[in-house]
Amino acid sequence: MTTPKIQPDFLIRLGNLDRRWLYLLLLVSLSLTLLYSPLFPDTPSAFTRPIFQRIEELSPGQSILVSLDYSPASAPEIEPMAFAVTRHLLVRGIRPVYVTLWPEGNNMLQEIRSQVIEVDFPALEEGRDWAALGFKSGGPLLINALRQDLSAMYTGDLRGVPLDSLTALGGAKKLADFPLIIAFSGGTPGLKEWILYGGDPTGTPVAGGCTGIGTPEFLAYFPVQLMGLLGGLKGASEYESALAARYPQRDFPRRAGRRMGPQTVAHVIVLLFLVLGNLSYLRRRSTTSGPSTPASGGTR
Amino acid sequence: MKRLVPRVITSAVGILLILTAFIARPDEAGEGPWLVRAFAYIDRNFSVWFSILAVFAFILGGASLLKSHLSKIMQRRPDWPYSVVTLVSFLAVLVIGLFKLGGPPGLQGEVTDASAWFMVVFEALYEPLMSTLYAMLAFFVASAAYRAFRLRSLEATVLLFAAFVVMLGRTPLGTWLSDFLPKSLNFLRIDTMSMWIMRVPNVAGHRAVFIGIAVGVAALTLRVLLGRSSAEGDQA
Amino acid sequence: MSTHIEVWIGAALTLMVLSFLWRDNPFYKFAEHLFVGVSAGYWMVMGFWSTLWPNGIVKLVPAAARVTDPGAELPPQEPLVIIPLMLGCIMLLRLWPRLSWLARWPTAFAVGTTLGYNLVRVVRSDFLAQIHATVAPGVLLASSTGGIDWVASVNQWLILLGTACGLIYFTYTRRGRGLRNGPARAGLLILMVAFGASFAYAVMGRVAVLVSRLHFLLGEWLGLV
Amino acid sequence: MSLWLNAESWNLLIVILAMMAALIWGVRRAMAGHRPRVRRIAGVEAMEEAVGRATELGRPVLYVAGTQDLDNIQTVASLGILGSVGTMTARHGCELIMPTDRSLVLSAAREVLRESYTAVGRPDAYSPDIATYISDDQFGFAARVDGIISRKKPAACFLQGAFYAESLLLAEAGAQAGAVQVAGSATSHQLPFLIAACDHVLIGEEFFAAEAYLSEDPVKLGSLQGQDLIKNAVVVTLIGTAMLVSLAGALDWPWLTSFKDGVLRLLRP
Repeated sequence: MTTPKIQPDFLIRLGNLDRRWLYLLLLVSLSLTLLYSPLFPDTPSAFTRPIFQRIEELSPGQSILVSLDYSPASAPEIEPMAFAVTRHLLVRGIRPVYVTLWPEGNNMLQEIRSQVIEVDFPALEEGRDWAALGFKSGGPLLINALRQDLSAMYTGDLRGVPLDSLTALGGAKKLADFPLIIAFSGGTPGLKEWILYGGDPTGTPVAGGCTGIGTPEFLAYFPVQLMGLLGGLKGASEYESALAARYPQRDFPRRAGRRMGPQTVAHVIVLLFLVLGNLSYLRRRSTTSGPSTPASGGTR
Repeated sequence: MKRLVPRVITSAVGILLILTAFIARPDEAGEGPWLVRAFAYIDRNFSVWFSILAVFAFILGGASLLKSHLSKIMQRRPDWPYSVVTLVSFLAVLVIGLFKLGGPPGLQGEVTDASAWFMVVFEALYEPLMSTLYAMLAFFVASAAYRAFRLRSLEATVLLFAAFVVMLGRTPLGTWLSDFLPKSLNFLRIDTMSMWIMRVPNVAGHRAVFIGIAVGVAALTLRVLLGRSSAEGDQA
Repeated sequence: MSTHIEVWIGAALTLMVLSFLWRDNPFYKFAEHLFVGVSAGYWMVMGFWSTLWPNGIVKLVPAAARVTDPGAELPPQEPLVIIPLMLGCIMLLRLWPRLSWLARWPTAFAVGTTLGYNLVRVVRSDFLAQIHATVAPGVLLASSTGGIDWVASVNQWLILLGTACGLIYFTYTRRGRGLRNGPARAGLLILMVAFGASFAYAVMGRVAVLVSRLHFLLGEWLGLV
Repeated sequence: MSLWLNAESWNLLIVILAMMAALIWGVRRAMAGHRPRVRRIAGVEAMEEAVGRATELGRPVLYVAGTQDLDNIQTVASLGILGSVGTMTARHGCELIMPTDRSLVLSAAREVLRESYTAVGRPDAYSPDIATYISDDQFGFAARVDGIISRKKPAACFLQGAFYAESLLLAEAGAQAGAVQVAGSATSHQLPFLIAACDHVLIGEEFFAAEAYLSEDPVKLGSLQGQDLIKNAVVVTLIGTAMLVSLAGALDWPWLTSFKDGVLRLLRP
């Protein structure tokens, strides 16, 4: 190699760069992209399409169970898809019945109520067109109880209206009475628990949305145990685009689509870090004698 | 006595619950032989009972929190003023929530009612703190990419390569970089490769992990039910 | 710029937490301790009102339902719910060292419940279902035109062998080294590919959260977006 | 019969019984004196070394049993590993810090630790303050533990159990504090981060085997042998059944098809 003398030092010095410079670079470039927020076009992938089609096939008036298992921390990824799917259900006249395995889920439900239902569907009535059963603790064990009997855990909805008076339930008494379960899941308990404890034992189809990090793992359940999956912000963006293509006259907001710009920038930056970090590492290894293999925790 | 009772409780509860999967379910009206009804009751209610127990655990947790921070304040240990912050915020949230302050009159309505102070606490304090901690992960992922994901070994290289291709495949950059390829070399396109990694080796890897874990769970269950694991806090 | 006090508090807390990226400092310590207090209180309140009250106390003393809703219909009493309530009280004995040995009982109940529920579900969903999903398509897949779809078949073979190698990697007891090392090594590499894919997807998720936080700072607080 | 038994889950019953039989076979074999030779699990051996190093440096060891409650099987497994780690720290006289985020785990951990410290004859060194409760909240917990790590500078961090998004928060803090880190988890989506930021990682089932490996109890080691038998059987089943399905599809012989259907029914989830 005929690299100039300064090159190895520079690469090695790059490897010792204080991590705070990396933080700063990421922060500045994301902020700049956010200020412009371009809209990226998107098309539904093979994992997203089945959910959209399944909801298109349901007949108006059917009730489906929607579980909101996320919190403000994972809301940036999950909420756009929960919003998009809720809009899809309501525009088709299907009645969502909301439950949640997370205490914060009640707050998330409030967001759906105030940002989606009250804005886009002001004519719909709680209890008749949709229902909010809300949070109960127990996680997987709650699902187990619902499998037998909804009334074992829920005496009424969040407002205290007894289950029997909720027409949105469409007479459903247990999990198997719903034609579809959709779980939006920011972690555990969540989609996995709905598959294991809800879908598998009852045979009810389960669809779901999960964070980016959960996607690869959930694909192992696709397509038999899990009929469709919205993976992270990208999945939400895909669903938004499918919804916009099918119902162009409604012109629903494209929250996930707008956030894909900063996403792309961040991916490029992380890829750059991977390459630079390894170039520096290889350079250092070739200059020091012998195969030095520092433990991963050892390099700062 | 001290050892035997908990061990018997664990084994009995565990075995009963395993059996519920194999006992018939009562019919629509909830009728059936007594054993069937008994097991249906267990299946339905032990989960509810566990969730009740979990709430007592919250109470115990709160008590432990009070105890440790109080003693820190009493003994004037380093950073004790911060313990005052924890104590005050904990007690304030508890009072606001348990007495449903600010919401509908008395104890009526939901604690998460839009007008309740509890919701104000949630939105002004809890949510920003929680989301920001989560957001810090983006920085840590970036720095891990820079300093930890190294081509140290064949395994690390494979991990890195898969991560690289899949990540590139999620951006327009991946499409753009492989646009020059002729149709016959379609399988070399970054987005095609990324999809293939997700659908084949990724699925195989996760399946092996899942099956392996299931075997581990079976073994652990047997060890604990037989009282041969220290996990129940009760080593012989 | 925002005129809401909550937004200002939120922004201040956001910056305090982010300051940890620079280094540990009093602002971070304050935010950390505040968070611990608020979150512990939050979970306790939610646990009380969403579970202990309706599923414990109201089931034991139905009249209690009227406290939160004066017009409520009284649910039937369930006397057996006294068992978990008692176990719960026993758990609190942990606070008195002399009686704390009794607190093993509720812990034992919890462990037993976990194992009992988990074993069957995990064997069903993670063991049988995964094996079934791997073998059910077979290894020679037909294409829509009638012949053998070689690409799909090879992929199916690879999934099958990959899963098998992964499992061989997870064996611990030794017998005849030579035969085992190849597949086990291949299994480890397959696992690494899977983890690499996880990492790539995780980047997306983490960034989404950070972007939303920045959106809060730049938009809701400073009004720039 | 069908009045009492759930006819739908007969195959599940057979599979579970077969698994139990294999495990019991391994255990009995080990009790009869055939101790299996177990391959080295690097992560497990690193734990003992890390505790030794912490003792020399006079710095504490930090143990986190995941961030899930006792209803997660990984937490139960982690408490088993905690038992062995407790024995090590007790023997070396090294300080142990164990923050928990669930009070059920706190209670169970205290029991486990007291047993371990008593078992090696150091009940005096045990204090309930080893294990403390932080907050049930995932990030509240992580914020506090990161604070603890950056102030107490533990020489070893053991992150063993079910982790979620907080895994990297904890592991990066440990890496920045210069601790030797051994992680173990069956939560596969967090494993890449643990692999990146920690020195050793017990992957998936290795994590469940660690307790048996650490304990050197013949019964537990025997169950490892049983586990291996099950996995070998799975490998054979995978390949055999996939071939059978393909053959049955290609040849279309009635008896072969019904045999194939029978096998698949046994494997139906």
